Amino acid sequence: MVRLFKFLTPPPKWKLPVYVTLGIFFGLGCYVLYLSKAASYLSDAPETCVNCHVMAPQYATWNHSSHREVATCNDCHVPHNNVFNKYYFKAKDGLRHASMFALRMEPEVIFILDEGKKVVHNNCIRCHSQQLTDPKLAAQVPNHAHNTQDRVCWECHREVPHGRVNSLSSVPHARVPLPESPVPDWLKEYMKETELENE
Amino acid sequence: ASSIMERRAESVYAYTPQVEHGQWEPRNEVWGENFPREFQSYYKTADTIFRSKYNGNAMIDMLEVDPRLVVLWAGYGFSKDYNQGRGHYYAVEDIRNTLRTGGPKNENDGPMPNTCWTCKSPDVPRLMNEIGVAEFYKGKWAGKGHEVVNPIGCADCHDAETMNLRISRPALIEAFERQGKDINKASHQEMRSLVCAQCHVEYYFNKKRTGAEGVPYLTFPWDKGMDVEAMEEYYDEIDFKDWTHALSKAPMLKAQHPGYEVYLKGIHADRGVSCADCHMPYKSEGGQKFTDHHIQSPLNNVANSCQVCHRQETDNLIKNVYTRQDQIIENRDKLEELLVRAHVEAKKAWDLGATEEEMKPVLKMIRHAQWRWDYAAASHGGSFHAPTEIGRVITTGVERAQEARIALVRIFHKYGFEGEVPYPDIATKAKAQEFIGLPIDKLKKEKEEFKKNILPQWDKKAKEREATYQVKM
Amino acid sequence: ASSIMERRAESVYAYTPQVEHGQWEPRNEVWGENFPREFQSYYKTADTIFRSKYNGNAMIDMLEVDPRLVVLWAGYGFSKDYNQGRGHYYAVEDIRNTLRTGGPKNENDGPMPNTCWTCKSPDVPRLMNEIGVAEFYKGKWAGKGHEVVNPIGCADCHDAETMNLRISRPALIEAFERQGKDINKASHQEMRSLVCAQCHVEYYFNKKRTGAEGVPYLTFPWDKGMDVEAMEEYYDEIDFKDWTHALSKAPMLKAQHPGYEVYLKGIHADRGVSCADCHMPYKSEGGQKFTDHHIQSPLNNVANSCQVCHRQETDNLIKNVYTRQDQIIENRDKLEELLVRAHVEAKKAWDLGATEEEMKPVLKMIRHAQWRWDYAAASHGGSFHAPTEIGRVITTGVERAQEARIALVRIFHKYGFEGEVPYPDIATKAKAQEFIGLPIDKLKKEKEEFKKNILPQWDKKAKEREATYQVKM
Ligand code: HEC
Ligand code: HEC
Ligand code: HEC
Ligand code: HEC
Ligand code: HEC
Ligand code: HEC
Ligand code: HEC
Ligand code: HEC
Ligand code: HEC
Ligand code: HEC
Ligand code: HEC
Ligand code: HEC
Ligand code: HEC
Ligand code: HEC
Ligand SMILES: [Ca+2]
Ligand SMILES: [Ca+2]
Repeated sequence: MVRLFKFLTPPPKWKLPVYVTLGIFFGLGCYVLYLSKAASYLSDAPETCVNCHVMAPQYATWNHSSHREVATCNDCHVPHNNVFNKYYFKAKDGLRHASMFALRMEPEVIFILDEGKKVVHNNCIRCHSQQLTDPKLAAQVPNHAHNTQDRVCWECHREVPHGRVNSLSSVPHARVPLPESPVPDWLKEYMKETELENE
Repeated sequence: ASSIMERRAESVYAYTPQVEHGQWEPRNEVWGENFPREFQSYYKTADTIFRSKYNGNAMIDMLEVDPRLVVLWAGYGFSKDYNQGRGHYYAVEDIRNTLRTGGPKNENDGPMPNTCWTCKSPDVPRLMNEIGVAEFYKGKWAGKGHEVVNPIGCADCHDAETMNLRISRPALIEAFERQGKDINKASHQEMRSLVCAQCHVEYYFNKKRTGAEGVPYLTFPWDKGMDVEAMEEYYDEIDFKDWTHALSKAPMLKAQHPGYEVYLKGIHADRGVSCADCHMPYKSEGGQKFTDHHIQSPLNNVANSCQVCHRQETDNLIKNVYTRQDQIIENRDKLEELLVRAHVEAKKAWDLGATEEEMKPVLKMIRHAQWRWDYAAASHGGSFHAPTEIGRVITTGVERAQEARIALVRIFHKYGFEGEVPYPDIATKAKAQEFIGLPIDKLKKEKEEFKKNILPQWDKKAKEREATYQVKM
Repeated sequence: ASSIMERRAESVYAYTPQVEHGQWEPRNEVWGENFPREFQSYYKTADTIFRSKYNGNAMIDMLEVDPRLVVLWAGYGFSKDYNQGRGHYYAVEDIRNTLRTGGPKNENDGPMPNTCWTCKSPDVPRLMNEIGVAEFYKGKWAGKGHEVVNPIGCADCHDAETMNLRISRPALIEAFERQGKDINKASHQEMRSLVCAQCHVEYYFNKKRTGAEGVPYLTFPWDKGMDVEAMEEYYDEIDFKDWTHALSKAPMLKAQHPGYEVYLKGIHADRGVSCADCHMPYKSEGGQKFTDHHIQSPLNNVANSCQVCHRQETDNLIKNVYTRQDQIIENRDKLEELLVRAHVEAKKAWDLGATEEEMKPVLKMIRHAQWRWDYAAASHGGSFHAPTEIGRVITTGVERAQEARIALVRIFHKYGFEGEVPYPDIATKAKAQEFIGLPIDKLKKEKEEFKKNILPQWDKKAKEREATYQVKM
């Protein structure tokens, strides 16, 4: 244990630069977390998801769906089988989204991943099991649950809850609580001026 | 509040099975004791009120609607009687009543083989299990009339122990095997179509099956593929014909309801939508979803059938279906007219003295043209299930029918005939049947006698047999 | 961190115009100053790399791919040269290069009227505004070559002040009016197709327009409706023909790209999907949504185009398109063959001495059959835009072509001709053009001279004119 600690401790003459660098990274890290409103990811409020404008279409469609009053994004998109799984999945997913977003790798049309599908599907079942599993039938028909649940629900319920048009541009004018611009006004002015000069 | 309590009580009500019955129980009422929702909805297939533009639950006399069919099928049973299919509830009643099965006077009499029963009843798997498959297919249709009395039902599609979907008859399994496919590997979703594909498919009676020579063995002609060309090639290669046309003498093929084959070519199949999704959608009752067993035209139930997937208005969706049907039927009707002409013109050529050799290529074209027409026409719902494919098939039929007629004009030329062969007066079913020389009154009389004398015997025997079953009703 | 900052800033970045230009500004580069994203994507229509199974951005010599076309169009310009359309960027270049426009030596020379320019350039609305519509249509194609130099672009579809979509030419507006419809009432979503419907439609040159007699006035034949039968009836009623067929002497109709008409018959139009939804999908670049102006085959951009609405894999969607195209093209090819036969057989009949009166009904059938074929063939993308309708139309064409051939055999009979007219050897474009007696080398030489002598003059004049415009480049 001590050896490990020692191994990680930088040699004396590197100490200062290393600590400074680490400090910078730590600071930057905090800044990133602050900027991207990371704290909000611990909550279940749908507004958090629209921290990125790329999530706006999903927000807007959800916001107009019958599920708005009954299910938040996380009710569907995060596993609810146990608490650990919930936050593990959130973190993993969140990191992927954030890095894709920052790297400008988001496609025009976002597709839910297979893993995510399973999560959502199980959440549909979680809420709707009353309607899906007739205990009487279940007792008599061993595969009853499987037979009613082996296709993702939205193969039939295609409009639940995001509708069928899927594109970053599908709801251009929807009222979505997007974050305010982090760029101060003077900076915007400055950017415009320099751009004109560059003409 | 009290209604909510009631509803919840319904769904948590503890289950006690009402009856325990065997795997081959043919009586739907018995299964229905355990599954009242499914049974009651199944029973609605007895309803005959709804009519859509071309289909629906009603009994529609197709020969009356379209007397050209009489001429197309001259010399074959279908020219006597043909109705647009109706609910499963009527399967046994309708095969008993149709003039096609004639008026047999005893168990060895009548025009049809026993194989005809195969797709009409859950008594069939029972009987096959008791006496063997080839033995079942053997003999005349009248031979097993007293055995097959329950209309299509639970045992046709379900395993009694698990209620899983199952294939209850050999023909489909055998066809899969010959194609090198294992039907046991079918997914649950595929099974939701394959149970229908036991019956809603093109078939023929193979009398040359090794081990069962002479027995009209129910066979699906899919060895080369399931599209119209592949099946045509299959039949050509084994030199099969269903009958010889009474006018043209062409060696004809009859296409019977290739519903599953056509469906496979459509966009819905491409997207994994199954027959049951449209014809047996879920229904909610008492807070529970169950499968609506009222199998019928989805146009009588657009809400549960189409609208879970499509958000359009009911009228719009129905219009979509009708548009496709209209687009097809216009040309299908034209093709029928051309085929009528081809048959009467071919007859004229024979009358003029044309030789076998001259006629052979012409008759082959007529055979192919009509096969393509029938593939499109017999597949009820096909104009919607796969409109682009049916459109394609009709075009190839028109091309061939006309090619035959061109060749016929050449033959006329050779034998010095100048004029045009007049189109027969077949404005009604009666006129058309008279034109092909069908003794319709005689057929009807025979049928009446059969119904008076034979049917009561069958029912009596069946009642006695069922009374010996362990589970009583 | 800075990248997150930037990206968030992007979404609120504001627009400031770079140049102010007039309503009739024909140069896309000028508009492009203000809208770099739209302009840059528009410019990608210069790309010619992508080829799909039947279409794509590449230049495809259709007469080479399918030499039967040469015979079908014998006696008409299209038999000289016909390419599958490519990007808007090439509109002017291609009309200059095609052998159809010939090699005019001066402004009053050449086979084509000035009306041909109408759908090729934003110089057209400019010029119409300057000199008037009928005046624009007047005269030979070579007459206004120096005026029309900018390829299809912004001013064809946009209002310069508001950037709203607008109809920039009269023909569509007039056609709407004659149908009693007001195009100004079109919804925004309809406009996203109607801008295309200015050009991607069937048309003819009406020389009998009151007030503009003798001028080949661009007209859409929609007064009786927009389907294949309604337009046919329209043409029949006014006794219009595009040309007389060189072999059969049939009074022919040429169908030109009835893209919009066919699209209207499809399920996508039924569901309110517009041309722009598939051919100009939205695209996001750094938080800015804009319309991708790289108009092309959507198969080169399935992700943004189809997958907005369909969740299937790219390969699956492309397969859906190809399946529909294959289902149509098989029979379209067959119909072409039948039409080639009909033309050469009709020629034979004339050669045998058949009379006008005998031939008239036959020629009408050929006219109708080929019209229906062309309606299906000229509508690029039509096999996907409305597969069920195109399938229907092809069938009616096959039926009529064959009917004509039956009548021809009767005529042969009358004039004592026994044999079959051999199918011509038209295995290549060169052979087919030789067969119809086209002096292709001469045409090519004329074109070369035109390109060497006339084109540079046009470009020079245009440059001088544009140099006088207020906004400089
Ligand atoms: C930092 C910006 C950002 C935030 C905040 C964000 N997303 Fe995303 N999300 C993205 C990007 C970028 C993609 C596309 C990634 C891809 O194509 O795989 C994406 C894809 C997805 C997907 C489809 C891919 C998958 O993982 O299945 C789902 C579902 C999703 N997001 C849900 C959410 C939910 C729920 C929230 C709120 C808890 C959220 N997102 C918050 C940027 C974000
Ligand atoms: C009622 C359940 C439910 C709720 C609530 C919900 N979603 Fe979804 N979400 C789904 C389903 C189902 C899909 C898969 C859609 C598909 O594949 O067609 C999906 C897909 C997505 C995708 C991937 C894009 C796609 O179409 O595949 C994103 C991103 C997403 N959701 C974000 C959100 C956000 C953000 C919220 C909250 C504002 C939210 N979802 C609320 C069920 C839900
Ligand atoms: C958090 C619980 C929850 C989750 C998760 C959830 N639902 Fe629901 N859903 C409800 C409730 C509660 C209602 C009743 C809403 C109402 O009456 O307006 C409902 C209504 C519905 C309805 C009927 C109304 C409509 O919009 O058509 C459908 C269908 C449905 N849900 C399907 C789904 C599907 C599919 C999923 C998964 C993609 C899903 N639900 C996920 C709670 C949930
Ligand atoms: C094969 C198609 C299909 C699939 C798959 C499917 N459903 Fe349904 N569902 C239906 C149909 C059809 C109805 C309409 C029943 C009615 O209204 O009588 C329905 C009704 C419902 C309702 C009741 C809606 C209401 O308005 O009362 C809910 C909730 C629901 N489904 C949830 C789900 C969930 C959760 C899943 C996934 C496990 C699922 N469904 C899978 C076809 C399907
Ligand atoms: C492979 C299964 C199968 C076989 C074998 C079969 N049928 Fe059918 N039968 C069907 C199906 C499926 C329908 C419904 C067709 C439809 O309307 O789409 C049907 C419908 C019928 C109908 C009602 C409609 C009508 O035509 O009046 C009668 C009667 C009938 N069959 C008689 C017969 C006779 C007689 C035979 C033997 C020659 C026979 N069936 C063999 C599957 C079969
Ligand atoms: C055992 C054979 C058999 C099976 C299995 C079968 N059918 Fe049928 N079906 C028939 C016959 C026979 C008829 C015609 C009955 C008549 O007209 O007397 C018919 C008629 C129909 C009709 C017409 C009903 C009407 O009201 O006009 C529909 C729709 C139909 N079947 C769909 C299906 C579907 C969907 C399945 C599978 C879920 C299926 N069938 C399974 C034999 C079968
Ligand atoms: C023509 C075929 C067919 C016939 C006949 C048939 N079923 Fe079904 N049945 C199905 C299909 C398909 C399903 C859906 C199975 C699935 O998706 O797992 C089903 C489902 C069921 C289920 C499961 C619960 C539910 O509602 O989804 C029960 C129980 C059932 N059927 C009982 C019956 C009974 C009782 C009868 C006779 C009265 C019968 N079935 C006749 C095809 C049939
Ligand atoms: C389980 C889902 C589902 C059901 C049920 C369903 N459809 Fe579809 N339908 C689809 C899908 C998926 C497509 C393919 C297009 C797409 O991807 O949206 C489609 C395509 C279509 C099309 C376009 C194809 C064509 O022929 O032009 C029509 C029309 C249509 N459906 C009508 C109906 C009607 C009418 C019904 C009811 C009888 C119905 N659908 C039932 C899912 C379904
Ligand atoms: C996407 C929905 C859909 C699917 C999947 C589908 N059908 Fe149909 N089916 C229809 C519609 C719509 C009609 C036309 C009904 C009408 O004209 O009234 C129809 C008609 C029929 C008919 C004639 C009904 C009548 O009223 O007589 C039969 C039989 C039939 N289908 C059987 C099948 C079989 C078997 C399968 C699977 C192999 C299947 N269908 C798959 C929608 C569907
Ligand atoms: C109503 C509008 C319109 C008129 C008038 C018009 N065109 Fe076109 N032209 C088009 C469209 C649209 C296309 C693209 C067709 C496609 O590929 O789908 C096209 C394509 C072309 C092409 C490129 C493809 C090829 O055929 O090689 C040429 C060259 C051309 N036209 C020449 C002409 C000539 C010459 C005339 C006059 C006889 C003319 N155009 C009149 C709309 C028009
Ligand atoms: C001013 C006339 C005009 C207008 C307006 C117009 N087009 Fe075109 N389009 C043409 C012509 C001409 C061509 C052929 C150019 C060539 O081949 O030289 C063409 C070619 C095309 C092509 C073939 C491109 C390729 O790569 O093969 C597509 C796709 C197309 N147009 C779609 C559209 C759509 C969608 C719209 C409306 C948003 C539209 N067009 C508006 C005249 C027009
Ligand atoms: C063939 C028709 C056509 C041509 C040519 C065309 N556009 Fe567009 N343009 C459209 C359509 C369609 C839209 C979508 C309009 C809408 O939905 O409101 C559009 C939208 C736009 C917009 C609005 C912002 C956006 O991206 O949606 C701008 C700006 C624009 N075009 C600029 C141009 C410029 C600059 C040119 C010339 C380089 C041009 N357009 C050429 C058809 C065209
Ligand atoms: C703006 C939405 C939208 C776009 C973009 C779109 N579609 Fe569709 N598509 C639909 C709708 C709506 C239907 C009708 C069926 C339904 O209701 O799902 C449909 C039906 C279809 C069908 C079934 C019809 C048939 O001919 O069998 C196919 C295949 C299809 N689309 C493929 C495509 C392809 C390939 C593209 C891209 C080139 C595309 N779609 C673009 C919305 C769209
Ligand atoms: C639902 C999507 C969709 C809509 C809506 C649509 N198209 Fe297309 N279009 C396609 C597809 C897919 C193709 C086939 C491309 C191929 O074969 O490469 C195509 C092909 C074309 C082509 C030939 C392209 C080439 O590569 O040469 C033209 C021109 C065209 N469309 C014009 C139009 C016009 C004009 C409209 C509206 C009146 C329209 N399209 C509406 C999807 C669409
Ligand atoms: Ca029926
Ligand atoms: Ca092209």
